[in-house]
Amino acid sequence: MMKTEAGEAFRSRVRSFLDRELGEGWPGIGALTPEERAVFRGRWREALREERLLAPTWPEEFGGGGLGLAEQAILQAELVEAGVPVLPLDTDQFAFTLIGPTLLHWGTPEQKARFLPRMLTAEDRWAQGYSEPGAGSDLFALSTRAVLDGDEWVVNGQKVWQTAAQDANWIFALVRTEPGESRGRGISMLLIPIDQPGVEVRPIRTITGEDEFCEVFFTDARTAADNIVGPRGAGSKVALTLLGFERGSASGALYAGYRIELDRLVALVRDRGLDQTDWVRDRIAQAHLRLEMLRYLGERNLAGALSGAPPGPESSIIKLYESEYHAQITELALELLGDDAVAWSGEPGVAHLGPDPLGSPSSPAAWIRQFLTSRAATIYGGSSEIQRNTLGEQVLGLPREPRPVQEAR
Amino acid sequence: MMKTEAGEAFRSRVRSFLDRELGEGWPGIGALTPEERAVFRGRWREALREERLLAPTWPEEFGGGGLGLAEQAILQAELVEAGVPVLPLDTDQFAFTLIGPTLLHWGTPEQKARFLPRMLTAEDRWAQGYSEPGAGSDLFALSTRAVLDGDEWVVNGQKVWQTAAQDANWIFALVRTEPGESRGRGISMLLIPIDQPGVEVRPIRTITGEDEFCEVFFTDARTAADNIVGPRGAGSKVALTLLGFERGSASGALYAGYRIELDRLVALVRDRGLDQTDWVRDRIAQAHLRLEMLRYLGERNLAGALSGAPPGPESSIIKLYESEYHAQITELALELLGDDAVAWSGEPGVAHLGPDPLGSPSSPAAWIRQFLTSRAATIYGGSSEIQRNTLGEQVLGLPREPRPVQEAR
Amino acid sequence: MNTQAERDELRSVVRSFLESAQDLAAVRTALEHGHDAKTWTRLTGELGLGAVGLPESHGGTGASLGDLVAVTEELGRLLDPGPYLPSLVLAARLLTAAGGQEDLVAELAEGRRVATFVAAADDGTPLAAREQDGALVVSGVAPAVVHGATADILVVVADLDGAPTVVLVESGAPGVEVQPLPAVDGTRPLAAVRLTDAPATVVAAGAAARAALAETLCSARIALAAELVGVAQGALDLTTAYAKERQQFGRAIGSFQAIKHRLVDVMMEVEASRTLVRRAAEAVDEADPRAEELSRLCKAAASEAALLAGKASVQVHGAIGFTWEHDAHLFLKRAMGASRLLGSARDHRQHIAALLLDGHAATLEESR
Amino acid sequence: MNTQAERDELRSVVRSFLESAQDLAAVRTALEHGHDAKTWTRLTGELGLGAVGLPESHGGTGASLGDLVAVTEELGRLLDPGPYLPSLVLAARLLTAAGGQEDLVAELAEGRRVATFVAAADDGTPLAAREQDGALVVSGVAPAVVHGATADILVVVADLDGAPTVVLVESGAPGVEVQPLPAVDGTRPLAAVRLTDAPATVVAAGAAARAALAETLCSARIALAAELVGVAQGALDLTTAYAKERQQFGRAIGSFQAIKHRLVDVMMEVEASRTLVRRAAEAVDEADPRAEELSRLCKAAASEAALLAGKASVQVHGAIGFTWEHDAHLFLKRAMGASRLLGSARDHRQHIAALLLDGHAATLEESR
Repeated sequence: MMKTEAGEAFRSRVRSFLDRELGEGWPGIGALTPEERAVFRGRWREALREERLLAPTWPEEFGGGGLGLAEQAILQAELVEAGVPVLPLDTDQFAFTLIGPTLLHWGTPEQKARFLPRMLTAEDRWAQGYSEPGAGSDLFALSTRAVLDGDEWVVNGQKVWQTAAQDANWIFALVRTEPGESRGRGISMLLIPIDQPGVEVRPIRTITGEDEFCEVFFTDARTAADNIVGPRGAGSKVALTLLGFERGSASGALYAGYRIELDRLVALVRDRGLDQTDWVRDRIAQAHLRLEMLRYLGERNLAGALSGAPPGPESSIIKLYESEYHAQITELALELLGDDAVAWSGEPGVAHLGPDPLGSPSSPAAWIRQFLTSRAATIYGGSSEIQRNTLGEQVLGLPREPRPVQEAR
Repeated sequence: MMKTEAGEAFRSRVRSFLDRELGEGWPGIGALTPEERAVFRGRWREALREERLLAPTWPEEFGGGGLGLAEQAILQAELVEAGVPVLPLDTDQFAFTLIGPTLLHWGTPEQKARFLPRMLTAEDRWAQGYSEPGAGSDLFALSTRAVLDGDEWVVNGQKVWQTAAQDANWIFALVRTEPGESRGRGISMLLIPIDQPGVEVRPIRTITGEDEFCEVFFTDARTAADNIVGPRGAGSKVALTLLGFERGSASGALYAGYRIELDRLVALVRDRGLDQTDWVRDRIAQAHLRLEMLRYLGERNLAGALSGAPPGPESSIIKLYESEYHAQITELALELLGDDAVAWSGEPGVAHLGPDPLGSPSSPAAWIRQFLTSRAATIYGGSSEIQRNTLGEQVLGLPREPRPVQEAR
Repeated sequence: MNTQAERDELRSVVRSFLESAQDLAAVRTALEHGHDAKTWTRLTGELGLGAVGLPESHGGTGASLGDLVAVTEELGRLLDPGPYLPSLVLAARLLTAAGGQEDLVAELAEGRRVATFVAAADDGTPLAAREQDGALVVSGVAPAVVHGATADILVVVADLDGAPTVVLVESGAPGVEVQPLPAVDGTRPLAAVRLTDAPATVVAAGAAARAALAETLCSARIALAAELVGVAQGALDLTTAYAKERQQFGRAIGSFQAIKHRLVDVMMEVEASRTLVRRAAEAVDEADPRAEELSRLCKAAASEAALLAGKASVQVHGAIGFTWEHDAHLFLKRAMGASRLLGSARDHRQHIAALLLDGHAATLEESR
Repeated sequence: MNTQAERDELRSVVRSFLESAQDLAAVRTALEHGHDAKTWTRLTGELGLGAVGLPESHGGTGASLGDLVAVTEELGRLLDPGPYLPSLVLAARLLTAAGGQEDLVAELAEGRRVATFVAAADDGTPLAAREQDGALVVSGVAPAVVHGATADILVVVADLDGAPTVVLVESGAPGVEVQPLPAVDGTRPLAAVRLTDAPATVVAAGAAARAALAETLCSARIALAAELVGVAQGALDLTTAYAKERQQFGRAIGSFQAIKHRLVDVMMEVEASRTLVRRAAEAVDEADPRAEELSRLCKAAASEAALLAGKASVQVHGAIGFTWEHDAHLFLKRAMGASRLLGSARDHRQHIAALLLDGHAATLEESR
């Protein structure tokens, strides 16, 4: 990665900030107890916000940092390397990587002024409402509907696979508003307050035994008519716009996170006296190789974005590489643990998705959890099968599958 | 495998025959020079025929042995283990595993009396005419056609991927005889003499640099009207009948052949001082495991056939296992050879398809050839992809792919 | 020994019983509260399935491992949470092989008492035994004992003056400490067992103990491999049914090659492993010298097949397969646990490599 | 050093030239008769591509490895059968790194003479040198020398009294025996070279020779990895085009997921390897201490990508891909040869494991 003077100056600023806030000997958030972690998250979010690093690329008028993509990439990588969260609350990822950028692009001036600052203060905490039971990887096969009743939308239906909806008080949802239109064309994006009688949030327990997902039920739920993002019926376009935002800026953070994890795995190898075992050496070298591939694919993606080059296949490739890398590395971890991989012993892990942060334990419990959650990475946000279809069709130009006969008629 | 008294008595008979014919210290056909091999094949075929073991399950009236499936299985395994060919000439596989059994099932008494004995004497040497350029795994997408002109069929078209057609004087071919019908329904199986002006055989050089395949061109080629096998238009049914014949009887021979190969690979491991190298040990153990799986799947298949149980998924599974096993084992061989795998050095290998027989060299040239020919095993006789479709649909009951829109209309 | 038809009948007895008495909802109850004692006594005593594979001298139906694997495969397919493996496959068979103990084995077979197998590692690494005041006492730690917290009796492998010894320890005896573990596979509870001068009774010692242990572990690997085949088959059945029903992009997802071929790959491993398990059981029943080798081969194959099937099940089900409420993870976790028990695939491949490459080739030569 | 845009321009110069002057039919001619000398002199001298990556002092266009990999990737994509690797990537760079020899390097760059690299193994294991009658002679066997039978000059790694030494031997000198080998990859001829007291001229010795050799092998791994990326891309292009055209069961075979996903897997490895190659070249150009590590990583990655692509190409093409007349096998065989040259993927993973696990972690720490 080409280093620039401005970039390095910004990096110094971030490091000074980190030194100031974290002090000497900060072990990484993974080393805290769950209670300490909750306290730290609040304090740390406040520090980021005051430094205007919570939404670094947003305009300053909304509380953002007014920075560019390059700075954001540096910031995120530095934070992950230092063992502090980029987005401290679970709801923050939906606010700052999804609905916030969407509003910046599609929102009315009123929507921006109203919603963006409240994301920064966490007065509004956001959940995502895309998936529905039965829709799966087919994003636009949805049936939650909204009808305009005077100056309010009335929403009925069900959303599922929400993470963090327990803590949220707003949800942005794709709903069917133009019943005559089929599939992608009749959908709008609405912003809906959760704290109302028509919205019920129920937790879903996951494979790890934790309540990490939610279902959200809408029963005559209401939201103001102007809480629509973009034009009526343009919801699928609005939702897809998101995919282009912040291209590549997270790649440094992604790499840093997985590097911290691989370091932890190498330490486990040494602790167990397996560092001279041939198959372990080969697998570790292979993991290192795959991780470096992921790293430079990310850098290339970011460099392309910074230079204004049209998007290449990197983003989809990175997603596939990442999910498969993580499934493999956590499988290796269980193999290294051997007979200890049969019980959730030791300190529990920390991250909901993705690798555990700096300071996290290298216990059977933590690795088993990573193994199980890594199973989800090949499902979330478009299964690996769908990603491969997309790459095959869009990058290689291979023909699409023929449509089923029913549809063709 | 349950051993029976009758079976063991037959095995003793085969072994005595082998002792008598081969004498002490027979090293396996793989150890002969190409010239010695050609001479041996002729002599050996004569010995098998005289012992009525060339077509062991055919009725004695046609020169067969009148034996059952169980004896055939024992015979084939014993021959392969002893390092002698089951079917000495390249054309014999088409005669004895394809057209011969087909004629026994579908042929008229006149056809049986005329053709079967001449297969035994090798007066008639057979080639197979199924595939066409452009048809690939889609067996019935063929366009070679035949029209009845008086008491003769007149054949025009092209067949390809013939092995051994250079040495053949007859070909059995699937041709389109009922032009009104589509795909599978308009096809008949004809028997066509090759030694006529309307038939031209051209060699095709393969990936190994050898002329192993042929193309056969029919230009107003002629054959007698009664050289049709089964009813007109029933060719696809006739061809598919073949797949059920001799279920499982070759599995012991299959195992013996691959065991001989794996023994040769283990010897290579020792020769190269790699027998204490961890990854080599793991791969050899894995190869042994896969081979034993193949072995017992084969025994189960044969046992099912002998007990009259309906066919299970074993045959298709065995074909997939076998082709993937062979691709893997030959890749391992090249890895073991290391830098020696870059040149065709040493004695050349022996087998066209499948593992080299007993006594064959363990040279780079032989293993490279095996590596390359093993690439074909996942293509021949229905690609691995097609096999997986078939298994998914017929065994698991998964739905077929939707037909393309064009066809549905 | 039964014919394959009789075994298929045995298999369907187990299947019908479990399908009616203990569906996956009941298995989930066991995750929280342990296995249902009543189901266990019905399975063993009433249906007589506890007696399968044990000699008639010990109240069994005949010492056929082929029969036993028909039972354990079905137990795996329906994720039975009871103590069949520790009590009947390990403890009862070890006692039987060691000689005597007919009454205790009969009690285990009838489900009146439950035993488990205790060693420092599940390859039979011994704990330490010594004489104290004329009686035998045992000390040491077994880090992960199957059903350790609920067993009445511990069948312990111990070392007495350098000789392997099989001893009995009552779970309520002084010096027995049992600490339940948070097992990944909740359908098979684990506990750490620490013995501190726990009073013990000798069952067998020396060469007899060594032979009994080897024979038992060989059979147990095969029975557990059969269970893993069942687990893999159960996961495959669940996933195949889903792939037929579940529609996406206007078609059943099982019509997509990516799904179809993946399930075929699972099916192939299941079929091949099942075949190998049955051959291995036959080898034991025929006293074939290859039994030991085949037990390792089939345990390696079935372990990998079950993991493959469990992972495919979660993946093909998509997000629903990632929820606790869906059953896919129960199969994956059972595979994760059982694939490690009695040696992983890699462990067994190492043994096989030694047979093939370190000059112990006699049994392999025999195989041809 | 050029910008990426200039490199893309360089790349398209190579591509257009080869597409017009040396299509795959011409490559096939080279399989029988060796590479075409005229094409070689045009490529090097006329187009000046022999000077790429060499310093201006030696008649080059500037010592940028980033430029060189743009060229070798294209040479790989079109299966160039010329001696670019031995003469310009190995010999010329080793001479340059060793110091002096400006005239000879310029001759090599212009394609007027052809050199190759000779060592007992392609990791630089030396032959034996000694003084004889006041002159230096070299003896030993190099088992597989790239373009060994056609090179004019041998750049030999030798050991002189325990010190590594780079020497020159004329291929026509006494004591030089060359035996062509039947290479699997016919697009890159190999020969066994036996030297028996062949007269030699010293280029560099001791620490300077050792450093020059390490630097050259590092760069050569990267340039060869770029070639392998090109080979993989060429195989992928061929196969993708076929999958779009070829109809089976009423649809283009590329619409089937089994084919589509397989080609995507190949594409992913090609893209990732290419990215790694470019980063490695950058590291050399920036004197990054990670250059050595990255050279091994990208050689490992590109070797596997090319083999994957070659095997997929033969398989997806079906029976036609199994014929000599079809080009699929040319790519597979080039991948088979080049993936072994200068160390296989496994060899390099072993080096990487040593860096990661044997306490030489300094460069990896630096990487973060």
